Amino acid sequence: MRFVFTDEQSMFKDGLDRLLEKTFSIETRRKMIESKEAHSEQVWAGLAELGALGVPLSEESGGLGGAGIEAMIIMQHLGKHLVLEPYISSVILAGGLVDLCGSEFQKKVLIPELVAGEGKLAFAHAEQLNDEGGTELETTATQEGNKWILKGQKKLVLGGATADRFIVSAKTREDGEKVGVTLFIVESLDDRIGGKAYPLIDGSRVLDIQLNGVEVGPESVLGTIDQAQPFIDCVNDRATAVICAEALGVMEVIHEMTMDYLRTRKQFGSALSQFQVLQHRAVDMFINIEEVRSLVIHAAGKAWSENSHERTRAVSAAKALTNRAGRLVAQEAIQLHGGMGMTQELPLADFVRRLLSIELLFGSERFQRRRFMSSDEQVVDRSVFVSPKKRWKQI
Amino acid sequence: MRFVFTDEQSMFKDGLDRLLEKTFSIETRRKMIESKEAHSEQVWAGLAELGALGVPLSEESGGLGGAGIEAMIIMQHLGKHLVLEPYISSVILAGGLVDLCGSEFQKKVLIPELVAGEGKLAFAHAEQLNDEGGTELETTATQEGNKWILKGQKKLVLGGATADRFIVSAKTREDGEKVGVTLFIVESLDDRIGGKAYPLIDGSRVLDIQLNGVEVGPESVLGTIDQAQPFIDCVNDRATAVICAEALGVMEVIHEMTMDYLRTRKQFGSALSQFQVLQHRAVDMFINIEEVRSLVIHAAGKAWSENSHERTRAVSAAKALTNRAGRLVAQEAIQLHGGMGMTQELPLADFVRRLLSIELLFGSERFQRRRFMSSDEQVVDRSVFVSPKKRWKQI
Amino acid sequence: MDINFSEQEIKFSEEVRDFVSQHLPGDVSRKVLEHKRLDKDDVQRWHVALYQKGWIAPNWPDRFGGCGWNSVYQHIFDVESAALGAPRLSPFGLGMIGPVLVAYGTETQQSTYLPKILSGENWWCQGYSEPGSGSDLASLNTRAERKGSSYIVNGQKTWTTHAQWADMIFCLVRTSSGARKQEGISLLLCDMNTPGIEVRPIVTLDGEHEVNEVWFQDVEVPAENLVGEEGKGWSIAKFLLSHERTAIAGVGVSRRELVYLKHLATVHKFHGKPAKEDPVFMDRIAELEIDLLALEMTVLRVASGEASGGEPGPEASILKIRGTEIQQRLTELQLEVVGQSALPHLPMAWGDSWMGETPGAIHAAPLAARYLNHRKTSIYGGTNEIQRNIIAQRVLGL
Amino acid sequence: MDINFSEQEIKFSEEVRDFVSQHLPGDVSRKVLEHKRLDKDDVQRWHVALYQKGWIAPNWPDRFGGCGWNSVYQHIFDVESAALGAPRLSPFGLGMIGPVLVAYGTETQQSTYLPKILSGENWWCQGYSEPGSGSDLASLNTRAERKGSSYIVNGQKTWTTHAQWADMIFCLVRTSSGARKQEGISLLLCDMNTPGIEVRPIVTLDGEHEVNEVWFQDVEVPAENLVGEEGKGWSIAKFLLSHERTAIAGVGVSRRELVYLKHLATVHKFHGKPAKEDPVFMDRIAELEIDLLALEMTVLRVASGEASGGEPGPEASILKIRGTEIQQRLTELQLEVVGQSALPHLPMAWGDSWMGETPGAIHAAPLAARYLNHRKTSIYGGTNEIQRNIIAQRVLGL
Repeated sequence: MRFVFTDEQSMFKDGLDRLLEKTFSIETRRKMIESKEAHSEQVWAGLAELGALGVPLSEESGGLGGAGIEAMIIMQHLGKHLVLEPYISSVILAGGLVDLCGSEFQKKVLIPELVAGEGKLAFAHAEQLNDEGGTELETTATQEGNKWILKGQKKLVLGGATADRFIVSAKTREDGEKVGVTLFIVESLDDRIGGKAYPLIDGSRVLDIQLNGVEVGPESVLGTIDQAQPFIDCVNDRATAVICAEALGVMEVIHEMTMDYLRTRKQFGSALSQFQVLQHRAVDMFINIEEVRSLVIHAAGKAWSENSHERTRAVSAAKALTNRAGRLVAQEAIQLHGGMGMTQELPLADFVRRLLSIELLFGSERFQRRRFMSSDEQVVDRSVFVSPKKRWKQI
Repeated sequence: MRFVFTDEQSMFKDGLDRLLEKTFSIETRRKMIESKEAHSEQVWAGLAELGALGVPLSEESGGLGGAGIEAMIIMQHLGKHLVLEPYISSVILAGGLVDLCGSEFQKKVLIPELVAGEGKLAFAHAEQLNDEGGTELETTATQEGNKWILKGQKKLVLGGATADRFIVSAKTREDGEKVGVTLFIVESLDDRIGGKAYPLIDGSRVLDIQLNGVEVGPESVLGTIDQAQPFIDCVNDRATAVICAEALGVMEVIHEMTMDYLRTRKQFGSALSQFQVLQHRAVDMFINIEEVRSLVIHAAGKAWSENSHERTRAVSAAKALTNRAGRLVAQEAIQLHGGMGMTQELPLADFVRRLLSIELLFGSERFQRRRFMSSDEQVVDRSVFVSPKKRWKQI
Repeated sequence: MDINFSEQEIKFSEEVRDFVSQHLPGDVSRKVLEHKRLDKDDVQRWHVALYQKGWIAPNWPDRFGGCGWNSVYQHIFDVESAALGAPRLSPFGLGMIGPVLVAYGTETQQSTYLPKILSGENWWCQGYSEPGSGSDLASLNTRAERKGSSYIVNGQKTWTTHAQWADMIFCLVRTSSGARKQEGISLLLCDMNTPGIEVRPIVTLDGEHEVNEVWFQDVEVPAENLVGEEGKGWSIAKFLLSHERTAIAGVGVSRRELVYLKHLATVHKFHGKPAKEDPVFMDRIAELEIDLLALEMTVLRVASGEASGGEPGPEASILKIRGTEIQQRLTELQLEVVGQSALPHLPMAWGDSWMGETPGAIHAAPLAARYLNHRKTSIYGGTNEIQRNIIAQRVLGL
Repeated sequence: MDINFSEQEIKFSEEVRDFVSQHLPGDVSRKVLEHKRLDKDDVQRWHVALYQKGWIAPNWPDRFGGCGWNSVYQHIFDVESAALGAPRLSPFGLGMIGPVLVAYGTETQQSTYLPKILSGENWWCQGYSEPGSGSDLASLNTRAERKGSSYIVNGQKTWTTHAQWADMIFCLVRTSSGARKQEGISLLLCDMNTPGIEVRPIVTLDGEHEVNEVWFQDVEVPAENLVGEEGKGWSIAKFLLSHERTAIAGVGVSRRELVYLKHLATVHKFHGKPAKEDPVFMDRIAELEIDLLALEMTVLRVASGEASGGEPGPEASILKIRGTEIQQRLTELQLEVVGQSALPHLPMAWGDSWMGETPGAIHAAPLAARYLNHRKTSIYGGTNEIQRNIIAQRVLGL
């Protein structure tokens, strides 16, 4: 166990900071949101140049062979600067699936483009927005000759509006309880895809797509037929871990803004920072952020692990805590800003809205706690610490 | 709706205050706890003289025809003075059962004695301490000729150590899901009862009893055979409502002690009451107590109601809130007293321990919230307020 | 003491239900129930209906056109009308300056303004907060200088709700610089059409326009528009703020939103089953419902003390704190139950004319904005921290 | 950065488990796991076993007989030994005055006291708080006057944990009345057998005797027992308090108690089913477990910064706050799961020799007392309010 960044990691952090400070600001962001692309090609190219787009992909696939900690560093910085880039969708989700399941040929085609910032991917998976934890997939892929026909609709495709290709999940078998899920690579230009882009509450752009009998060849199948679910779970966990890192970056900025406001704003003849009640509220924000930092590091360290129970446990813990802490931090920041905290004018508003999006994405606090608890039984005995369960049994 | 006490109620309050101030104090209490009886005959006699022992019993049975509000007043005062008297067990639970189910003859024998303070009753019902919400009764009563034989054990019989008679619940029928429960009047002097008295964490004394084939005659059956459950639920609800009133009295004293301490104790050159964080904590205690007061009044007003759903809903709401608030009030009181709050020497300790007992008696917060929610469906449409459910259905 | 409704009270609640069902315009009710955007006319139509019925000013004395309802009747009206989707009326005339004029106004002021408040002809807004004076309201800087028979007002007010709809504004202004900052504050009534007044919108967190800055540049206000004595405005301001706090508990609306929350829990699912079957979620709803019941009983207790004893005491601060906390928790739980469905940002979908589809459920569209908007409740009307200070000092004597 | 245990670390954890399994006396372990009362000898036997193994002082330097473990090793030892029921060692010698003497002591003081702390020959207690000086520790009044080669100590200390077991006490005393109250405070070491010292028990909320008052009447302390310079005791006191806070997180014990809580949830029932099948209860356990995981990672983060940078910073206050909150929540949930079974007050049942029956489950008997006892954790070692002040001032710069 080590809690210090390597020199390489530290240099990478500095590079990110320099890039984002130079190319991005809250004003840029507000302009971007109104633009057609809703993200910045300049920042994306900069990230490519830094190697950030290949960092968490394996070297065999053409990535840089980093893992969760590196992805965490990137996302925390994207969070601090409130960048709009589709890093999670393109690199972590879709890129991760190609990395995990792709054939040599598929990797050779897709990864270098992705890493170079020249081709964006997105993962089209979600269908049911009204059932958290519901797993039913209604999109189907049926085989006709050596072709597959995809029918269904996908919602809230992150990064979908600017993606060049989608990885689409579809049901390919259904025997009673058991469902076989397969992944397909689909060109976004295919005219049998009906797409509708719209903004989320933080301004980032997503896409709903309609697959009206899209036909793809056998070379579009990503990974083994019927066997995609564990890989989907894996990249979802990774994405969940790193979106917590993004939230951490967002919270750090919110906290800093709030401390500045407390020090500056005067009421009753004193700076707000002199009121003990407000001090303690600021402290509770700080403690919450430090706890999130701890579990973000923990989740990042486990999210690329092959032990899926350990991974799930760490990721669910991090997301449950991030959601709770994020809500507290946002609410207290607004409250401590008083009326000013309610205005759209302050950059605080943009950070608060992004934090709320993150809360609603990738599982609620309640959902993640339940998932944490159900992964618990399996993982306890694998940990380095042996539980004293046997002793209690005697009582 | 009226929220003002009647003149009669106000006079009664004053009488209680005078009695308890004259006859009881924390020193008395501490001595009593060590004594064999663990309660004060003088206080009991005083309560009888004031009429308090008959107040919440119907006039037909020989009581004074009061109801929940009067019982609330009494218990709130017993709480304020931390009196040990078995009011709930003797008057509300056992007395209530006789009032609700007794024959003319049984009432004539038992109620006047009870009201005069000359005969104490207790209700022996609980068996499973390790299963909250578990309803299984293992005590059985079997008929032999015109006699009933009682076998089983009862735990945590409130007021049991000083009771002259027990009302004992027993299973008299069991057809699959349906269980018939019957109540029996049993003399405490019966030598086939094995009793073991012990103190609760607040010092009050309870009794475990063992019924080793106790034989009683047909005149001992209280109410209709197999039909006791609704009446048991009823007196349990009443007891729950009034123990919340006791908790209210306890909390009021705790809050007052804490305010005194904050005003007196100095640190860093100022009274503790000058620190804004401590002020706001004191305010939160106060708000919690006011909320408890509101729901105690509400529960008291509904606990004698014949509508069992309305009754359950009001009582469960009060107990759930009382438990949550009680814990907050006790914890904050200790914390605001600092080290002194940890000593057994301060009377605060006695109040805190009683509040903890009350929390553990008659249902936890979680249990009561669940009960509240399940009574919810039935009660909504009977309320004076019509819900706009039908409108939502159109959405 | 009797916590059950009397027969008359039950009859009254039926009367209210009947009236609301018949006279509340259906489109307004639907907007309210579905959390859509209301415009001035929506509120106005309901205002006029109540005015015609004589139910417009529950807590004004009879002789000024009030209903003379006691606090229980007021509560019944609040709950029943809210349940059926009645919009909140603008509080600034009926709930704030009206009672102030009843208590402190000259006869001319009363006869000039009160009837127009009742009829809805005049809408008011409130000129209290300033950029530099939020919680520390008494530090306000807007100045009014007496010049002949007028005051000349210069300065800036902020967070002025619905200034864009208002005909009149009541303003706290500084008429002299006394030793204590509370001294020298006066209350002025001012026509929003007076030259020199400029209203600038403030867009809030949720992207909506509800509050404004109001700028005063050499605005001439007739001296007869001074309420009470010059320099004695602070005690009037406090009278008004404590009135505001009682209304702010919002029990009727919260009860409606709780029912809506439960409805959402039948429509939305967790793990393939309706959310209402999720014990963890239902435990949280139960806790909220119990807290709301406690608030409701506290409102009735405080209000009944008020009826018997005069103006509401600092206990009303409890209602402000808990009322707004409950309102906020309701928005949180509504957001939780719809989850991802609330992510799409489609402000057009909560306008009335929207006929399109939404990626999530249509009723989910306004819930994130609603959550963000309701963060204001613990800030406005005196922050909840200020309320705790008030209780600490004036109730607990700390 | 790597959050996985290395092979050496895994090997070390196995080594700890083996050692504890073999050398921790079974009766001691059982008492700890079942929350029974420990006496001095119970702790002493474990102390000696660790001493003989050379594992008694994890964070002392090698040359004074410490183990030289880094923070990860210390953490592994903490968690593994606590899980198997190792009692907490007395912290006053090993964790407090020991490190102080290492940093500030004279060679004679080091050679006189440190070996006896290691061996367990000397037990220490802490003379910090006074009746008038709780959170405001620097306002202490116990006076030490220099008289020849001695100090004469008069005054009273309080909340002195296990003074009844101690051979020595380290005391903050006032040696002069400076302008600032922090000035003129000195640290003295004092033999508990010195004439004039009287220990009076304080019985706590839970009915137990753990803390004491210690009275000093003309107690003569040799001048060589002064630690550091006269009048410079305050900075030593702060050094010591921040050490105390790191240990106070108590992750090992909390992990053990969490496992116990889950065990209780299989034995006790709600509504006829094991409590572990109650989703509401399990949601609360999950929340606690996640918070504990966060605390554990924070301990490791802070401790590893400490190892690389020197003494723990004010961030250690986070560990005090969250560590004690978690300890308290564990006692609450344990109490909740056993419910009514915890009502009987049977202090004899948590002594070791108890063979009788209890009305509830026997393991439930100590849980109410335990809950009450643990209220102390947010008070001692600097109240959690003081810790928040520290963070506000020293970390956030407010």
